[in-house]
Amino acid sequence: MKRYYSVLLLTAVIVIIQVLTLITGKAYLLTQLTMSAYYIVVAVGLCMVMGYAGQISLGQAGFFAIGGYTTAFLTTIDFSGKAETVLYRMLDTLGLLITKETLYGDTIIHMTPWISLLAAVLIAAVTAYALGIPILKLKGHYLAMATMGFGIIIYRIVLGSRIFGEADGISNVPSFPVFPGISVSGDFTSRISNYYIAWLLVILGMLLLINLINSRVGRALRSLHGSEEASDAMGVDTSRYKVIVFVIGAVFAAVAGFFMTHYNGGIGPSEAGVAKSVRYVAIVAVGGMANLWGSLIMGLVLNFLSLRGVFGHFDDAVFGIILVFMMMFMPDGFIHTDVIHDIKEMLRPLFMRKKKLKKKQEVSND
Amino acid sequence: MLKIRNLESGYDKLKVLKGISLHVNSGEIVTIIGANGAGKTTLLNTIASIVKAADGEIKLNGRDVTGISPDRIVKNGCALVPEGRQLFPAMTVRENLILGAYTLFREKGKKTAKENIKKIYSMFPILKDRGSQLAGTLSGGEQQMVAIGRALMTGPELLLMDEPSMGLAPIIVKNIFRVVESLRDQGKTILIVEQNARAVLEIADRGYVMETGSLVMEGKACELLDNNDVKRAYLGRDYKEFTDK
Amino acid sequence: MTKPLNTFNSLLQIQKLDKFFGGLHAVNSVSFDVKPGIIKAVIGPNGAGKTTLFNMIAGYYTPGGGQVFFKDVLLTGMQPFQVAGKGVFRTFQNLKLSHRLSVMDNILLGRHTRGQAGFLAGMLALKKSRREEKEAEEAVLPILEWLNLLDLKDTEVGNLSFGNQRAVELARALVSDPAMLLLDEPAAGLNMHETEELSQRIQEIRDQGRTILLVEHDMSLVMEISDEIVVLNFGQKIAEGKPKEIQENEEVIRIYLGGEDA
Amino acid sequence: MSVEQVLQYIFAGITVGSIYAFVAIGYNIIYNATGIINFAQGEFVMLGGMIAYTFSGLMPLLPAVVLAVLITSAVGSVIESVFIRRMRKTSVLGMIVVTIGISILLREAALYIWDEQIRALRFFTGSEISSVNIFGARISPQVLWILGITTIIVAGLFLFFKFTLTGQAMRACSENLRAAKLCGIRTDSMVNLSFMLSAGIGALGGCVVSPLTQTHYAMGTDLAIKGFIVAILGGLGNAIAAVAAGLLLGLIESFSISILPMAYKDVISIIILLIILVVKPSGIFGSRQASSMKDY
Amino acid sequence: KQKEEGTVKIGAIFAVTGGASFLGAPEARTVEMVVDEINAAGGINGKQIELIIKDSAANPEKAISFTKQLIEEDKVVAIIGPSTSGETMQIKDLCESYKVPLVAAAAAEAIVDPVAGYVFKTPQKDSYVAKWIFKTMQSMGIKRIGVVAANSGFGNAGKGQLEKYAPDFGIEILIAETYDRAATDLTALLTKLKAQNIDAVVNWSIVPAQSIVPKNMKQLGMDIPLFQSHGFGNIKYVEAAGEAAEGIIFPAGRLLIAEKLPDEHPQKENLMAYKSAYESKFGEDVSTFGGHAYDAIMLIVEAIKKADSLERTDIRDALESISGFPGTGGIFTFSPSDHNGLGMDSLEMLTVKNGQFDFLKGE
Ligand SMILES: Nc1ncnc2c1ncn2[C@@H]1O[C@H](COP(=O)(O)OP(=O)(O)OP(=O)(O)O)[C@@H](O)[C@H]1O
Ligand SMILES: Nc1ncnc2c1ncn2[C@@H]1O[C@H](COP(=O)(O)OP(=O)(O)OP(=O)(O)O)[C@@H](O)[C@H]1O
Ligand SMILES: [Mg+2]
Ligand SMILES: [Mg+2]
Repeated sequence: MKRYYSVLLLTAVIVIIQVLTLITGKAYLLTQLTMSAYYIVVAVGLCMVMGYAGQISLGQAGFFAIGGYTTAFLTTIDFSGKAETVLYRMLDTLGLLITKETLYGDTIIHMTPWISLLAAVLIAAVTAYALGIPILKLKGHYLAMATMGFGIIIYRIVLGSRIFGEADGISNVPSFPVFPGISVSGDFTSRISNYYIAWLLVILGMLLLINLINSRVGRALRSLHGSEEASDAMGVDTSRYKVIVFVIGAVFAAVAGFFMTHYNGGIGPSEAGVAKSVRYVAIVAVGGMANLWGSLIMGLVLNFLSLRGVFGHFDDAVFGIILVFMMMFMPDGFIHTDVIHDIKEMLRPLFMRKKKLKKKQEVSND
Repeated sequence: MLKIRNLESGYDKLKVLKGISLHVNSGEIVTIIGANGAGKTTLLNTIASIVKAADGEIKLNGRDVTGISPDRIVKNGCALVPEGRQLFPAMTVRENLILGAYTLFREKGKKTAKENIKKIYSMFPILKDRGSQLAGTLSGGEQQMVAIGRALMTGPELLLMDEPSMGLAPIIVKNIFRVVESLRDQGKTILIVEQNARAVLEIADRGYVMETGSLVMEGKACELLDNNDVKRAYLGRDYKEFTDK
Repeated sequence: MTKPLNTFNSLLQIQKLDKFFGGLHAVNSVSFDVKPGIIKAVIGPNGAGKTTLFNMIAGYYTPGGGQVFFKDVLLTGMQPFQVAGKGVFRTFQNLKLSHRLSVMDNILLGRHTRGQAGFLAGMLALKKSRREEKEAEEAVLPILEWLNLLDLKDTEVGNLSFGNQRAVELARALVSDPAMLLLDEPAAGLNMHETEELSQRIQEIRDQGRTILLVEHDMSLVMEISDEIVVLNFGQKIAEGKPKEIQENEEVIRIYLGGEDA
Repeated sequence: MSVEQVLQYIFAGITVGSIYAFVAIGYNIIYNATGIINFAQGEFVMLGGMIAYTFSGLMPLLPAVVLAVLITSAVGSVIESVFIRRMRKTSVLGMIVVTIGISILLREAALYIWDEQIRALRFFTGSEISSVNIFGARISPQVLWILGITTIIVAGLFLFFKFTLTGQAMRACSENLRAAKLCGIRTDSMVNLSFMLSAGIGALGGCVVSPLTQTHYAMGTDLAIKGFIVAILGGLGNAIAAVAAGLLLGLIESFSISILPMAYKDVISIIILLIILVVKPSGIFGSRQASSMKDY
Repeated sequence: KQKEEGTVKIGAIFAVTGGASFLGAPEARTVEMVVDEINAAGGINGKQIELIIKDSAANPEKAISFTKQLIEEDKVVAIIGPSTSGETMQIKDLCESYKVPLVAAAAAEAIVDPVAGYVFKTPQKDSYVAKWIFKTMQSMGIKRIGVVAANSGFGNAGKGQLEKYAPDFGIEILIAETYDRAATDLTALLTKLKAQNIDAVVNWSIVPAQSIVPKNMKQLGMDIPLFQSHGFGNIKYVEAAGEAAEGIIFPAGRLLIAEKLPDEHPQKENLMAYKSAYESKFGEDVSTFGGHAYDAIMLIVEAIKKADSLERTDIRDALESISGFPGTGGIFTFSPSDHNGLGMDSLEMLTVKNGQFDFLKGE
């Protein structure tokens, strides 16, 4: 049970923040908090891959893009005027089509995002699996290169294909009705519900990962990080485990991409770029590598500030500074449990000196 | 040759050496024995300046060398055969040895270094055959020989050896102890840490016993061999009992 | 702990194993059997091919020829984890531990093959997964105690001394209740006192009914505890027999043991 | 395709290929000394071009280039002693992250020093419109400069790492820093030297390619990625192989353009890379044995 | 608080850094400069302008976040930008549903087609540029051409327009290719073009390729004419291409040749004012991109003045009724069906002569 306390705390904090923003009239902050939550989902998934299983992935944005672009592409196909096609009739009888009126008075018919959610998860999982089997045999720089290569391929395909909108990306992505009456969309009126949807996703993800880490499989993964040969010798099917973790990370990213795309109503190639993948890696690294909570908190802080444009023209520069600074001075991350110990250690000389002084005084008094 | 006073050192939060004082005279073989985790490796590493000394003083040939960089320790004629061998795994045996002679090359030129390599090869003939094999693919014992050879290539006056017999066949162990003795006969000084306490005490002049970061006993090697405490804690039985019969 | 059934005439059969590294014939048509419930030692000069032999048994190297059977099942061609799944566990000459993990976690890893809970069960914290965890922890404690590691169980392994790391490795190999242990130089780096302790322990392990294949250079250990010895030289088996016989074998003395203070 | 065209594609491939090779050589030098892949390598190329451009307004080309190389070397040295030296204990992953961070910082610094405009150094010989005719195919004289300088550098490095003690000592540092110290090698200065060398070579590359490709504050990222691909393709740690791999990649790209839309050029080259990585992770020219000894 | 009531809040989203900084940086500088000038001169109807610039670095997701922030949090009356078409398309619906006037500095036609009530744009339509190029080709007797374009929103849109209108002018596109916008060497691509029997090349991109294409063409000995898009509108690019820039033909707004316009031209005064102010303030040459931002802010200011209200709907209505407003891109006349407001005559065909821009018709 103890391991869930922190999740309960997180839930409480989420609710408190929402209430506070409402009271202070700053509900608009929820927009960026919602967007950050989706990026956090990518980060914690990557944290599992990198921090726990020790496999670097510089291609995580590629999976995010797979999720986002799959749904953007599928849900922006307009079926109006295509009532004769087999696909239309099939979808229609299954009740999977949604009719919507655009801002400009046109009527469009598109398929429900539930289909594209399924597609996004499947495509991401299958891609990760097929890619993971060969490339996860690689290590270190080689693996970094291979995953980055995958990311670049996705980026290039998105950028070079007309169906994905080339450099413009895809806009006008419809909202995603999750529950009756509640849908994922960037609409002003559904801001609060979207905030909760996003963070629910984070909590769900955290629960799954925390459980995983504390299980038999989780330990095998952690030890794999230390010594693959040893894990092998203890009967861990290391190659299979690595691939599965990679798939989990990919699915997390794709789901996040899916939700973010509906929330934003569109997606552009910048979401697939190497720079984004680097950011995810950076967040995990700065969060302390094998530290889900670190990834969560750093993901929240950095994305929230960045999305609000707090760093201005220095967005990248600030990121660079944080990266370098953290890796140099706190390679175990900001939220490492030893921080408290370190602070104590730092303060100790102060007390010591006082004690010594006292002793000296006592001596001189004698 | 080597004089240590009140040495303290350790890692981050852990203090391992708690005030060590010892000395090694020129031309002596001195050994340190002690249980696992007593801090023997830490001591040798601190002398070689791989681990930074927190307090105390190390003097080499009367010169204070506390806290100077490891390369200058080597230049001052002190070389370490590290625990766990620490080779350059993706370089050939020959390259490993040549790098051992790095300072020699720099100071005395190619010729001395070449001669040294020959000496090493005659000491461990198998290395000559393996000369162009990558060091990482050698068997454990072969690697240990390279490690010793590489340290000798620096042409040290004082040789620090950390468990040189670890993982070696008995015949090689004997050979190595013989090498150690002959090195002393050539005028070198040796400080050696060994688990094979009986064997090392047989060739050593003096010995120290280390327990959890402090030296608890000091004496002539033969005295230690006869000491009951030492016998019980470190000597055990010797396999000679088996071969003798 | 349950005893493995001793119904096999020989537990492990090694048949004509070969291994080449480039031009080097590191293991040259080596065959021998290991009977269940004994300690068998493999000795030989440095570079004789002992570790290579282990690596072939445990699935790390694919043999250039020959086969290994365990309980009449062919091991050759299996991945290391599959070999472990069959109940053959090993330790390493140069320790292989997860330095950032605690002693407890490292040792629990040894129980891996005993569990079934997979990713899904783990992520959803199904009852099966939690029960297995609990069982594993309970099973590990006696072994920790036996190896005097109880106090260190939450320490990061990287901070242990070499000797303690060896103990952790042994514990890790033991907790899965293996039928067979391959120990590669377990006494390297231990002093004589500790070596004696180790020899006690290895014998106790054998007395629990496990079979042990051992590579070791410490003759006091080997001669004392092994039931049978195989000697390798330049990749070839040159002798096999009881310790007594081996000690008296002149060739072994010449190439390995060394004569009397020659 | 006519012979003339084939030749023209070959020249095009060689041109881009040698640019990639320049970056990859820089990677290899630092890799050889530290085992680190320095993702800021592309920024050294950018700095070289920018600094040389700035000075070329004040003085003839040669001293401007020399100054650019020296200043960039100094930057490399500072980066090593301020950042990298304090980091050495961490993992491959940590190093990747830090050098990416440094590359971001260098890029941003360049943006604030030189703004976002593109700049081009003067042609070393001839001008924008001169071209040399070789069997009917044409090539800019600057490409000949690039090739010449690449050749000289590669030859120099080969001799350096293979035959000089300093070169070997540098390699030793990457394999086992502690052991290198025990051999009496001043590891700090070796590592520092490697950063200076690779920054300087990167800067020189930045100068020779600038007349053709132009220099822009953000050019480093793409170069870094391509250079990384080439370094791995050739087998990490091997400068000559890097040049061969660079030319190979350049040629693959150039001929792929002749058949397929250029938009997918990177997709093709990366798929080839992935295949090579999976089939032979040590790179086309790398020794499998050596790479298995490295702890990745 | 008091001061806030007396100010006019205008938001701006530009790609000041990142891949499209060639656009965003001069745009941001221009808008800042203009706002300072207006404020120094007493503001709009006595109210000071409070300008909030956000740097999106050409990321659509940031543009979306910033748009919401500017609208809900900063409560701006209008937004200028973004710099790229992709970003603009992603926030078009957002501005429309929030009813906030957006004057974009990006080129794509889709921004104003279909017309969204609140969305305007200042750059000339790509189709005009394409048509100008083809018209000129017709007069030069060019029939078969090759098209290369950068793989950016700008390049893709341009390529689309060229492909769409070529048949109307009887011109055949034998080959059309896109390249990476950061490409550093294009000889391989141009070799592919050279193998075709073409009379001219059109390159549609922004830097750095605009200078690389002419250089590489010369290097390959291709002596056919090179046409570029209006993206070539910065003398810096001519400098970067050096001697290879001579003779490049491209359509552009009149900003680049403001000095050479006759004094009575209605745009001349504004053009010269902007140009001299910008060049003296920042020590660099103006570009047409900065001009688009200049037009955007000036149009909004004009609309606010005209509406004499800070209500977003009033400002929109005023914008839509602007007519005959001389900007740097041309003379703007908006209508409910035309939110670009510029005609074919907003462009001139230019060429490079002796390292300077000049009218093409002068030859
Ligand atoms: N790198 C390190 N970081 C932290 N603690 C360490 C490190 N290396 C060793 N220690 C600790 O320092 C103590 C002394 O270790 P050291 O290796 O010096 O012992 P030793 O006497 O050489 O033992 P052994 O015989 O096992 O080699 C041990 O408690 C060990 O856990
Ligand atoms: N991966 C490899 N590549 C090339 N040669 C190898 C490789 N592994 C081992 N060898 C060689 O094979 C021979 C046998 O090595 P092995 O490690 O099996 O010896 P060993 O009997 O375990 O010796 P030790 O007792 O010293 O550990 C040695 O000569 C070694 O150099
Ligand atoms: Mg030790
Ligand atoms: Mg061995």
